[in-house]
Amino acid sequence: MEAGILTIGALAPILVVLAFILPLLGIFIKRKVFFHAYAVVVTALIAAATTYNLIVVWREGPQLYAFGGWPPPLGISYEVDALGAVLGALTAWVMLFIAIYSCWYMDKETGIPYYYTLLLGLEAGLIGCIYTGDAFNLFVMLEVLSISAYGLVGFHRGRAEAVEAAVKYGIIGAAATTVYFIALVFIYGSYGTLNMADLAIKARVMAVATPFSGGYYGNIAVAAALAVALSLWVFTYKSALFPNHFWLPDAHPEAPTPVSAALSGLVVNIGAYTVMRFLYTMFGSNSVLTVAKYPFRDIILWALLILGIVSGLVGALMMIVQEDIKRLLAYSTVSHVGLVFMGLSLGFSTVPLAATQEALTASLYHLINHSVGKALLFMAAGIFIGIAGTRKLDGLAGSGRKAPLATAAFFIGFLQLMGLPPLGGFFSKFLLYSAFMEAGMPIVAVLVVIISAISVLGYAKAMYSVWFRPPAKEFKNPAGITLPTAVVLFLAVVCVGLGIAAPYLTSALSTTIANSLMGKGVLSYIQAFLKTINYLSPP
Amino acid sequence: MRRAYKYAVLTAMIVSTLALALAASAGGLGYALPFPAVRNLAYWYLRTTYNPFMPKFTASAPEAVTAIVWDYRGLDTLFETSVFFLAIIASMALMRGIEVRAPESINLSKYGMSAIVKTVTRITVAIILAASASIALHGQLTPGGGFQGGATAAVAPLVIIVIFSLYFAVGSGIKKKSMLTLRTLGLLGIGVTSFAVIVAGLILGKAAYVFQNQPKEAAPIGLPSHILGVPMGGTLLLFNIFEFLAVAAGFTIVFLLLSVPEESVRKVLEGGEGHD
Amino acid sequence: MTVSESEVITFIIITLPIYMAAFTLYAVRALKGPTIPDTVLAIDAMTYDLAAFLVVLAIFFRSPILIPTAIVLALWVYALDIYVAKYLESKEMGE
Amino acid sequence: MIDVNAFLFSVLVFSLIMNLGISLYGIFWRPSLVKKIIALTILGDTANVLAIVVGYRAWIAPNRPPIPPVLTTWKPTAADLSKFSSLAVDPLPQALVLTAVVIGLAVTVFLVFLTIQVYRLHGTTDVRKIAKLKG
Amino acid sequence: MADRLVKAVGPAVLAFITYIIFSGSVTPYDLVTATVVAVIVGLLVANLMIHNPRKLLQVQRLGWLIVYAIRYFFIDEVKAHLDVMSRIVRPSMPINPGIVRVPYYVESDYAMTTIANSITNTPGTVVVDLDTERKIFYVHWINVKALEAERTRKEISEVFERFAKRIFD
Amino acid sequence: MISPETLVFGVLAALGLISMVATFMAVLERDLLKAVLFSAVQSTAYAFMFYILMAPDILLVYVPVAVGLYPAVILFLIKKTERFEGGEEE
Repeated sequence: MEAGILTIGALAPILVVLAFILPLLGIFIKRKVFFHAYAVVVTALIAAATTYNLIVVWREGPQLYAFGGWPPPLGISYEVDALGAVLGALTAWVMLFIAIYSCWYMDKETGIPYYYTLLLGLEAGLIGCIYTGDAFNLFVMLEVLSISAYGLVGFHRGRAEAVEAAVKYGIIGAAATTVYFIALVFIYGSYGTLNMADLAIKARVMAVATPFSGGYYGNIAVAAALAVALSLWVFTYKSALFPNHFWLPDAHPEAPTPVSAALSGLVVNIGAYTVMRFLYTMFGSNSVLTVAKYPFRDIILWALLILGIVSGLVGALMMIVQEDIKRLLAYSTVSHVGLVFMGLSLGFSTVPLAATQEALTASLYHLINHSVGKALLFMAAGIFIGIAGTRKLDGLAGSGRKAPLATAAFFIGFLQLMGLPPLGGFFSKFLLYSAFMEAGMPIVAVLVVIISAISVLGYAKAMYSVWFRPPAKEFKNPAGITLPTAVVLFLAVVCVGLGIAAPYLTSALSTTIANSLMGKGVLSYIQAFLKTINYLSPP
Repeated sequence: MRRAYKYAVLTAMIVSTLALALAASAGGLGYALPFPAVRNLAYWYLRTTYNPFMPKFTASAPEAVTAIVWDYRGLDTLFETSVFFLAIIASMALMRGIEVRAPESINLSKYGMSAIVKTVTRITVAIILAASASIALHGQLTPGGGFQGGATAAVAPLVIIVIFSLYFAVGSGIKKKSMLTLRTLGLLGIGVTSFAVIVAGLILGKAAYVFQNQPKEAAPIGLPSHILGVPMGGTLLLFNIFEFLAVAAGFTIVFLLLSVPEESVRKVLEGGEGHD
Repeated sequence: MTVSESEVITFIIITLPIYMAAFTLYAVRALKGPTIPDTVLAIDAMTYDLAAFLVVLAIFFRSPILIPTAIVLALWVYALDIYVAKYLESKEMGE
Repeated sequence: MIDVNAFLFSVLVFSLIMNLGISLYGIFWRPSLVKKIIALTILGDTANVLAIVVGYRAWIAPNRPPIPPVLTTWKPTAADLSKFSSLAVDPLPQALVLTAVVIGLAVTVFLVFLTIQVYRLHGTTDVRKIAKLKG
Repeated sequence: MADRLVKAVGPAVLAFITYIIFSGSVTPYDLVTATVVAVIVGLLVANLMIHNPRKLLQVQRLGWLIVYAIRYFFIDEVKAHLDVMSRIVRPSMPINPGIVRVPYYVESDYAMTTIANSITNTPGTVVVDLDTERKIFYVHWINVKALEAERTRKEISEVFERFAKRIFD
Repeated sequence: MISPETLVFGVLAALGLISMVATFMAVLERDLLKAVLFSAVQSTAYAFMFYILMAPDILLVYVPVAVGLYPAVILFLIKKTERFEGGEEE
């Protein structure tokens, strides 16, 4: 074990530094092509680096990068386990396609350097949130992510709805992250550390003094419960779980279309990922939150399960009554986030570990399917909106006939989210269903099916409008849509691939979950931390 | 009636605060007083921030807070700066295309506040800038640092804009573009400094870390720890200088954008651009 | 002549309550108003008093490094006065 | 028996918690966006004070207060160092608060620009009126 | 540029002194950084602060400034304090407040500001407004003794003006 | 004789209560200009708390931000929008 893998540590810092330069270049360079190329090259490099990280982590187990050469609880560390590596690679690759798509979408807009700066900032925030091994650094990265997101949502400054959505999203979001800061104060006050691996040790082994951070202060069970409850409010806000979903249907559609894809496809993942980190890695099933006197963890998980179900139902039902295609897709995000949270809440102390693992696998698999599918749908919808000049489903009627290839991709995306057999969405939903059956909760399992069934109506409405309905007026033949069509077609192929490779993917993702969130995985997460401490401590 | 209601609520809150405090101090909650000793982690920070007896395990800055901010937890601070940067960029994106133009044949003395205030400000600006530079340059020795200094320095452009008017500020070189350039250079300085040691390590073929400052057992290279007989904390002094520039310029951009007259903004917005 | 420790402590014990009373009275005036200049003036008086007192307290806390904070506090309240005045007298803050 | 010091310290803590509550009320239920932003700044500040309170330490004697985490000598002996770590307050919360203050400021600045833009487009900063305008 | 360099001398000295006082120490590090900061700050604010750099080089102006400072704080200030105190303490409160016009005849802004600040800083008189075109201060006076412009000037600001002229004009 | 420790803690408690009243008034005040000034009172109380809690670094960053920049930015905002919460009635 040498200095650690540089691509893990340097990724996010280099990304923001590269974003820093853009506005300055914007003063001197007026050609838009330059900025498009810059963004695509940078995101491609990041995608390559995250893939490399994924390979290394897959082969060698969790990797830890200690910034400044300080042993972890003293300094900040990035700790990437299998789950983080998978999600990091997913984020970077989807972001690459979003950047490519932006080349087409943003070409007619002003303020391109600002746009790409914020987009790269968003990516830095996403990668940082996923890779970080420090709870306070997570707060900072959440803010990097959020401020870019607020800025991008309000980017169409002439649209009253966009600015209003951004301000609503921003004010409540800022309050939410402050609440997370308060949760961190509780955590530091009682555990005396902010490192996730260190917290994972201290939350499990009651009488322990870890290197550097020592023991406990005060009543740790109550403090942990308070901290987890407060921080879960924030994470569910970030991923728009009911009842914190109110901002999403306004904010996501009003953003520029590539950003809608990024927000719906990637930003909501962060909430789910951080909840997994908090409830499985740090305060897991054998932690202080589950001791007989304080069964807080089960209560929290039950609450998440119920909220997940409600969220799934509300999203699916609201989808049916939408008249605006981007709003429809936004509500679909609410519904799918509900499904993901249902999966990750199946970690009660009464449920067999195999079922928990299966549910978490389903959650992760569904997260991936949803990211790819939703990014594809938003981008394809952007093409149709470009043709029809409106977002209303009535106005879009028949617009898909002018772009048949994009329409094909669009259909594949819908079928993916709907959960039709050859595609990935089916397998993840089926896995979720069987996990609940295995856990002895058939009612919840049936609810998964019901949510999917309701959402079919909404999807069918959109598909019908775009292709089958006769056009209300004659559309011009679209020009220059080769690039976006290529992007959505490629993503459609990925969707199909996610379905075809389902058996392999299921086992691979199951291994991922086992290697990161289940007992063995948490142990290796902690071991990497202890090994680094030993390596870096003074003699 | 409403007023009475308001004061009743306020009184109730004060009384309940006192009652809760009474309950807590009587032992109703876990603890009511601060702990007698700092947490173990803090003990390590206090022991290692400036410690000549552990040359391979110190940040070499007597100021523990600055040492944590820029060395132990330097990554946080880099991203904190980027949050501020992104907020400014997002604001500039909202105000894109809006330039400050002084009215034709402008008589600067007609704008701004009275001549007495203006004259006093002429002197205070120099004092403010010198004091803020002192805060920033002594960041590794006494309380203060790049951000504190930069925020204090930002008073200077702010009072110039408020007292002398925006047009005077723009005329005397406080422009959006130059401030953006300064800000970017400051940030790039921070970026370069955080990678300085690792680049040196790659060249020398030695192990090093991002954000490394002083030599460590596992990574035996670092920046010098003293300058002219005074601790400079390796990278900390550089970080403070760059952060000072970046923050002062950033605030100036914010105030330049905020003080653009509303009429000229409306003219640009009604030009009919920015629609989906 | 050196000031002994107990003298410092006695001094603080006497001045602190008086000072706190002044601080509270200023706060009451600032919160009651009734006009904006009243409030601003009360905040001014409060903060300049505070700045002076911070220097005295630094002696009690045995930390001379605390003194620059007082200067910065005074500096910023000066700025606060200026822009409230500007707000009250002009149409645009930048003109 | 009630410890007076503990009582006074708890008054501080609970009034901060009350402040959190008041500012959350301001953020969620006051109609004006400007008021929401003011409440947001208060919320952030209060969280910061709480963090600093957590990092405070008890006095070692009734007339020996803690000192700031800044070492004043540049040629410390071992005794100086151990005296320093037995008197200084916790520096970590201070560093965290420094970060949080800047972040809060950045977000506030951007929200101010957004609110101005809302006023330009809607002619009001009252969320109830904006909701009515939207229909 | 050369002009700017000459102008920068004054502000630089001011910045240097401020920096050293604020730092509270004079190690070589402080002196070096203070010099660098002073040069930069001096160049930055040169045009803002100084209009006529040659005045700064005339040493007698500095001498007058010191004389004025001593006289102001030990004679005028004390006299004004005693006057106001005696008015407050006496039970009859012999005050006659009002706002009067006070003209001034100095050229530079610094001189004008010196006079205005001196008036405001002495108890009993406060400058509430000024008219730079007609060169008049509007002064709130605790005990109005006269209304005619020249007599108010004689009562309130003559001494200040004499010194301000020597120092700044 | 009261010990200095009790006195200093008493100051903290008083500051807590003052800041609470100021926050309350700031949040409920309809005149936004006054609300900003009340929040400045609260900031001053907090600044003093930071000082007593031995955080001069935070004081140095908090005072510019909360006493200086927040009121400035919000005054600019109020100048550009409206002064009274709920419309210009009073």
